[in-house]
Amino acid sequence: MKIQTLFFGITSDLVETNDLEITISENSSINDFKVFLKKKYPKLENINSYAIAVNETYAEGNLILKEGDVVAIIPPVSGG
Amino acid sequence: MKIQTLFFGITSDLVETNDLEITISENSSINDFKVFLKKKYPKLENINSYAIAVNETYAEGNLILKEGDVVAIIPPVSGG
Amino acid sequence: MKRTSIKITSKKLDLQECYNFVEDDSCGGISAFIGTVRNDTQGKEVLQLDFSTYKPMAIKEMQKIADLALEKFPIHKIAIHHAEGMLQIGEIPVIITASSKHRKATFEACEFAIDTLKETVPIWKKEYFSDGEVWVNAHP
Amino acid sequence: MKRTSIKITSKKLDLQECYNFVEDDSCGGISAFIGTVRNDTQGKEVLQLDFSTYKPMAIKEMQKIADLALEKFPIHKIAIHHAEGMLQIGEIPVIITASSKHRKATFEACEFAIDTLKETVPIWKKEYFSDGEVWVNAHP
Repeated sequence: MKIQTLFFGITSDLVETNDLEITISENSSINDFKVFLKKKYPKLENINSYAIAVNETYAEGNLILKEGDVVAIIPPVSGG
Repeated sequence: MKIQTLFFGITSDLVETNDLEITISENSSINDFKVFLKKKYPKLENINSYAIAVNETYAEGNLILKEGDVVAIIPPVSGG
Repeated sequence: MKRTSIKITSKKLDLQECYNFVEDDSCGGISAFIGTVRNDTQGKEVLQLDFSTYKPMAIKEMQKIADLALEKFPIHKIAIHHAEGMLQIGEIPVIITASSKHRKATFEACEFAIDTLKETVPIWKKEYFSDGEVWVNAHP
Repeated sequence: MKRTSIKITSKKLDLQECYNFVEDDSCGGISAFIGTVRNDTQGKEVLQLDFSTYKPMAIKEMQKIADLALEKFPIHKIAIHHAEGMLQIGEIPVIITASSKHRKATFEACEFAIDTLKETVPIWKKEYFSDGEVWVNAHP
């Protein structure tokens, strides 16, 4: 299935894009997605941690993704 | 000796003046002054408490007054 | 450099003026507290408030609060402005602003300043109701 | 009646606008927190800051903070406005205002809102130095 993936802050520099369509197998969890992402973009190892939002809401690692979800890669925020 | 006495807030209503020259004996303390004041203006009993400032600074009851001091009667404040 | 701005005035207080005084390139945050005249007290409708002051002493006490805030908290500057005379509902009796490199101190300084002002500064307000007037806090 | 005002904009933030939104005749106090761009970070001179956002999600998270503040504290209204794009030293990335009948809640609500915003809202800043740029917090 196809997952639209958005990169923000330092992660957009590391992967050199803001927006990407990623194809992963059905019933993948967010944790599966993160493993896949690190394999595809080893540079993401350069940051200590990042959060994931699915459809504009923070999501836990065990959430199962579905076709059409928008996944955002959220490095540590620094607003204010 | 003569003590210029200023009344503020509710106390100026109770004594019906803002400013008064009071003559008391030499070496009077603030506590003496307060006793004198209550005798002269029994209506001051109508408020629970008031502070005294001497020359624009809060003063304790045992402070000895001197000629020319300006004493202010400070009922509970309510600024802000 | 003056690090405190103290004022008692019968003109309208100006939030931007208090902001501009404390603003500085070295600061990352500014907090402000603005007192406003409320339309009721204990369920009773208030029409207006009259603020009277023992002005020279009030200025001194406000200055003490500002100086103490600079000692107690790592703030850069602080402004404390108070109005006198008759104020209508929604008008502003007091503005306090404080600036600092980091935000925590600005909250602490503003809260300390307004709490202390309400305890020590010789300013009195009289509430006007449709059926009379009352000195606030006179009979606590 | 709308009790929250949430905004992300590339225009200058307006303190008076945030004040006016929360001001109400039933309120006796308003607190404000204004973030400002500081000219140094850990002793190094900062030239400017660039704020980028995941805007639709950032708006939602700011709304959550405002709604939670209304639940947690007895405040009447709250405004949370954030800037995006390039800001110069002294300019304002964020303004938060809260109003209440009594002042304590306004301080608590502003402090809660800015603390939470800095933890949860998907906004990122890049610091520009004379010798390069750094994403803030990227390597905590």
